[in-house]
Amino acid sequence: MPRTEIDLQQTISFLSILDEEGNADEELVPYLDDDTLRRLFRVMLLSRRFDERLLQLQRQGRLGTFAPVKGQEAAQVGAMAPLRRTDWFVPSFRETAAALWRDTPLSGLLLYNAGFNEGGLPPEGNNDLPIAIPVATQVPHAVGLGYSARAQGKDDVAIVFFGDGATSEGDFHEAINFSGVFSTPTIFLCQNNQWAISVPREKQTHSRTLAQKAIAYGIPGIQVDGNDVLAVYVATAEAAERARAGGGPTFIECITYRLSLHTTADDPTRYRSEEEVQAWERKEPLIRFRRYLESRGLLSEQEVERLEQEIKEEIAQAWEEAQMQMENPDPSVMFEHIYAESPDYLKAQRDAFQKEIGGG
Amino acid sequence: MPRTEIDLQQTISFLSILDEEGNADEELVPYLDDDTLRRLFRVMLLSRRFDERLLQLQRQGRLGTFAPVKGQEAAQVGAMAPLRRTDWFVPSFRETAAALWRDTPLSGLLLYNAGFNEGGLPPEGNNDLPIAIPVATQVPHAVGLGYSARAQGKDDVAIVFFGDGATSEGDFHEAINFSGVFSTPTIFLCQNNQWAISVPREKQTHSRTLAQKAIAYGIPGIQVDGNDVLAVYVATAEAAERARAGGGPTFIECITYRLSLHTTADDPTRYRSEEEVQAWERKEPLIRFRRYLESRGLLSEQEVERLEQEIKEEIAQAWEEAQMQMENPDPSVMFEHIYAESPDYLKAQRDAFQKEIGGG
Amino acid sequence: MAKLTMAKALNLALAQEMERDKSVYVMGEDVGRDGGVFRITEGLIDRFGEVRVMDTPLAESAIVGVGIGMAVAGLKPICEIQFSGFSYMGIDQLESHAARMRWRSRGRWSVPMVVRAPYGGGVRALEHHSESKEVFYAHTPGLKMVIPSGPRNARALLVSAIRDPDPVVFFEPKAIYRAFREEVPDEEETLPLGKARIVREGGDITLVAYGAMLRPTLEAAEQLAGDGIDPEVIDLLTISPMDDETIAASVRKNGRVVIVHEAQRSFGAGAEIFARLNEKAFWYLEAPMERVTGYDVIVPFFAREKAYLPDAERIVHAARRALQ
Amino acid sequence: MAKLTMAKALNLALAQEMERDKSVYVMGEDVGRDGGVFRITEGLIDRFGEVRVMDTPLAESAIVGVGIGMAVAGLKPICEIQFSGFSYMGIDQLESHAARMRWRSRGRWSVPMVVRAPYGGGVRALEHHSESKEVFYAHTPGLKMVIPSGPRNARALLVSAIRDPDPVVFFEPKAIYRAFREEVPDEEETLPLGKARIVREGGDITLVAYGAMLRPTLEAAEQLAGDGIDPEVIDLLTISPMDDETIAASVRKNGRVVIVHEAQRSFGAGAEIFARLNEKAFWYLEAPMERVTGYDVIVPFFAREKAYLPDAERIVHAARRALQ
Ligand SMILES: Cc1ncc(C[n+]2csc(CCOP(=O)(O)OP(=O)(O)O)c2C)c(N)n1
Ligand SMILES: Cc1ncc(C[n+]2csc(CCOP(=O)(O)OP(=O)(O)O)c2C)c(N)n1
Ligand SMILES: [Mg+2]
Ligand SMILES: [Mg+2]
Repeated sequence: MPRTEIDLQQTISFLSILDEEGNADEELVPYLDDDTLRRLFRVMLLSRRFDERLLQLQRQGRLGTFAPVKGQEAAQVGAMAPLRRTDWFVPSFRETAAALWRDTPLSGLLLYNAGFNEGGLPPEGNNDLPIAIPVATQVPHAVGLGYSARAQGKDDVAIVFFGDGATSEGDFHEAINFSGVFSTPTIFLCQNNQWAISVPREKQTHSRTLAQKAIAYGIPGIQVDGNDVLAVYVATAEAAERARAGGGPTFIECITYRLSLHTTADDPTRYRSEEEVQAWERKEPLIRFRRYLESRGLLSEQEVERLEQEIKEEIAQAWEEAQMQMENPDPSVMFEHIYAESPDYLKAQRDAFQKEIGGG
Repeated sequence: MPRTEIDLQQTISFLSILDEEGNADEELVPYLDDDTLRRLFRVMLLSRRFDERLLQLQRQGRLGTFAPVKGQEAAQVGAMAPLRRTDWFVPSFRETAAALWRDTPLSGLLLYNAGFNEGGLPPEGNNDLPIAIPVATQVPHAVGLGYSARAQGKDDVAIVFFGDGATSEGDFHEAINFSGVFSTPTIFLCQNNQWAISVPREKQTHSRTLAQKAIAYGIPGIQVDGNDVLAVYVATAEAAERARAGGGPTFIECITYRLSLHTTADDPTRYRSEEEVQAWERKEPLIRFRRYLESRGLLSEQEVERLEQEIKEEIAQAWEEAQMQMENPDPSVMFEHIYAESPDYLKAQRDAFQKEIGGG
Repeated sequence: MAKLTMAKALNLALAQEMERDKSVYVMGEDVGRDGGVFRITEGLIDRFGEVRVMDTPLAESAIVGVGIGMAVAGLKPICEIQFSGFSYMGIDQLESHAARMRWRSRGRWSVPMVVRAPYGGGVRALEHHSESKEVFYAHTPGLKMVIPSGPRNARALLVSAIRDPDPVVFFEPKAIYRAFREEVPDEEETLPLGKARIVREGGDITLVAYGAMLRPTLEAAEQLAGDGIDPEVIDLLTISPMDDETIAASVRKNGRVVIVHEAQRSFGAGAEIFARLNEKAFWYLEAPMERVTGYDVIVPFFAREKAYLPDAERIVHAARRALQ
Repeated sequence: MAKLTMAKALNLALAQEMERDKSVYVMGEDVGRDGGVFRITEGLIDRFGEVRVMDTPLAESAIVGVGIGMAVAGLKPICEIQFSGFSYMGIDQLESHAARMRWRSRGRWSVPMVVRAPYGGGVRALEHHSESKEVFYAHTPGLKMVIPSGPRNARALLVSAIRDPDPVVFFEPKAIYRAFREEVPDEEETLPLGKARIVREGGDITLVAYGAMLRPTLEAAEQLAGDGIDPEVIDLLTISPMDDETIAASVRKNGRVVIVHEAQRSFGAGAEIFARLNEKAFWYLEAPMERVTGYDVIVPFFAREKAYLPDAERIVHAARRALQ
């Protein structure tokens, strides 16, 4: 039937720079100084090793449930690297690598995972929000943070992390639509790791890509190889630049893969095949970036070994510190920070509690 | 920067058949028998006159707040006409014209607007849901209704009506995404009447069209001239046919205009210009369809006069009936239908209430 | 000093606070050009511009959620939910984030936000437009829940809510937006959150009410007084944190009490007041406590809404039962 | 007859009802292939297929809202919300539609749906995974709110909830999913909704609890019994509609009562039980009613969660206060 096709005036593209062997498309490689390139690798490696240690400690019963980040290091570190400390970082529950780029103390993360909310305190000077557990609910915050920055005359941006599953939630939609209307400096960084617990990406939404959801909001959208730290860096840097200049939000879909468990309470063998995981192991972000750095002469086997050692000690020391802080888990801490000033009935409850544990 | 453009494998088109003068694009005119064509016009006219009468009665203080439908008759009647009585009709609060196509008794609608929930009872035999007031919250119901039909081996479809404003709500998003994943036989009929109370379409979302939101869900989307009853008919018939055949949902954006008030509590002069309204008066759906029917010899001035008279009497009689039903608003009705069986404490409350109004 | 309706008094509070503090923002559906469907934000967009008075998309969860982000970054957003019956879409943001951000970040971030919503019945409105679910917010630690009862305290409490460092849910009894006027001082005025107010002193029985229910309660008090009974009337003003001490002191004195609210009875605020009194005034109770509330039904459409809402007659009956 | 955990007993209820009634459907996040994060729906997808066991997108409001549509069309959906702390996104659909469809259509359409959610603390989980907001649902007319306390009653109540013609919110105390086993008959068994159960008869004091709190309450009862005090223990089972008569009869007999719940204290279910007792047993009360509850704080992370949750010791203390 003859109808007029509407010109959407918008396309969605795919970006990748480093291939699985670590070969770069030189045309697309961003300029980054050597220290930054090395730090990108160091944080990715730290994240990988820290993740492994968390898993060990959890299996030993020393920590509670947590969400491993293995496989998603490039998507997180690449996205944080172009940003400033005053840019707002809005994580969900799997952003350990991103948090490490921001110098979040390992001991705090350990403490958090040991069930102490003191561990959630973001580092002084960073505009970091604490971990948000309910899926997609943190997305609107990044819109408000971005809006504030602009209203206050700052050129800071906000970046918010969420998964493929999160795109099904109402909060994702309401927030990104809001951002489009007010043109807030917000970067919507979706880590499409192919799974939302046991639900595969294809059952999460019927759209071919997640990136194309940007069209629903009339904002720029791009799909990148999320295991390619350089591609993620470029896409985020571009989005940040646009946002700082008043050009509004960007939706970035990072194609990546959750190589480990959903959380330590999960058994992925129930719903996905070993072959699938192995196929993705080959696309894994650390090896290819290491190869790239080696090819540029920025990394050697010895240096990696030294790094590994350094990281091992760093983690060990953090665990020492965390354990010390865990020694006296004064339970009356639970009455703190409910309000700026505790109301009378709450003080009374606290007093009663203390009498009770005193055996009163 | 050279990147790969992603092929979305999907386009959004615009459909219109009747122009503002009532001239039809003969290639696109659907086959409809004369009775159906006449009924389309009659229901549109009935809706217009009923709307006017409701407004009068409201202004006289006989009815409560309601949402006039003036200007949107074609979008509603055109969308309902291709559907069966067993197809599910899921309205919001402005679907008077659609309800009239389904032979909803005028007296019931009057009763509803007089503050009696008895008025909301849908006609026996129709698969009609009652009016839903909270914006977009009815959208998921149509997904469930469609899902059920398929699961039960029926080829019924569900149509859900909502406005441009509703597309900003989380429920719209979650529901349509869900529908895409399960390929439910659901028609998402958006009446883009340009305003959500005082908020213009451009401030509701930054996308160029609403129809393109379909791309976010990987489902067919189309934009139609919503003041053109034939175009709406064609788009809906096509969507229904696809849905019945197992082809899943369709998103239809009807471009129309709310010629009257948002509700009787609203004062649109605060936010929109008289010129804008006048420009849309010229695109109004009744006149152009009348011209078209006249040009096809299916309607004459005398026939319209006869129709007007008939409608007047119908409305007058309905008001008589409604008033009779309003005479004894037994307030203890409020205790009915809270549960299939009233629990003891509720029976006790009802007894206490009756004693109390008995002066106990 | 001017005689203002509650609607105008609230508008005054907003305008003065926006004037005084550049970090105060107003956001919600139709709060800009339209001035709000109840005109509470009237004129603000002309005075303070579109950046500070935001006509948002139709999305309650985002209104609250975006507001949270703004608050964390140092602004003081005042979010309007058009009717409290549409606030459930925003409740997750309130429960999961607004109420917890201070605690979760151990004081590093806070959410000095106000969520305003017209609530309650009595204006011949549509379904969902008469809701009264203050308990949802009162039951959530980290939130404050405030309900004024007249122009002057509405203005003062709203100012306090805006300046409060924590998130406040502020329900405005829509039935009295324009029902009467009161003298409202031009100069700024605040009222402490978490404090009830004794509106009428009396030594025979205590009547506790809030919001639009204060008026029928005062009416009932007059009727009782006419019969030689001397009721004390307490206006709760803040539902949470609740000023149970003021109520308990009164009940310790009077031994008899009637609680009035228009929310459904079961699991309503009345139950918590009973519970606090049980804890703080049990030995002084001379008769069962009484509650006069909405019934445990869906608020009926307006033709029958009056029968649902507590009125002076029901309150008088309950007081007489308590006095037996 | 087999000895089953509550998790298995619930699984049995689902499987048997799906077998018996083709209109019973199960839907939610990870309920299919994964069998649910607590394995309550394990094996169902293999037996009943993908049409009847739906792995849904991650969208709680849609899970409830789509379920409503399915129910209106004659199916009996059982929606799983993965944790009750994520149920707030679905609360609007429950309040605005599930609870009202029957009333709004005057009986023409109904919503025979169950919304299941693991609730409560005690499993060393993350933030939001220990919530206990049963009051939100209990305060909403048109909904029923059920909380079992062990394998056998969980199974029987779930069957009744599935067959109930009205929407039922069914909270499963996750702390006891696998904490102990009970004999559960193979043949079908139901328990009436809206009926409390006397678990232990006694003539000195009444202890009322529900969900995971029944166990520490029974423990406390044992301790008290060891000291020569004879407590009656009531398991509420249905929070709303509440069986106040069973509780009131017990309290009329004993004159002293302790209510136990893990939800935050203020505006919790305990307050409503107090209120009903005030109305139905006031003259029999010999001491203030006691409540042992969660504190009015955000449920702490797991290192401190035990201190938040009521335990036998706190219950015993409260009982002793009530007995003074
Ligand atoms: C609102 C809400 N519903 C359910 C959950 C339980 N849950 C935690 S993570 C998760 C899947 C998230 O998938 P995705 O967004 O893809 O992120 P990923 O876990 O893959 O990083 C679910 C269902 C939750 N945390 N919040
Ligand atoms: C959830 C919710 N929020 C707010 C309202 C108040 N309200 C009623 S209609 C309306 C605007 C709806 O706009 P649109 O979806 O375009 O439909 P239209 O009124 O134009 O038909 C608003 C804000 C509501 N009914 N429900
Ligand atoms: Mg994922
Ligand atoms: Mg509109």
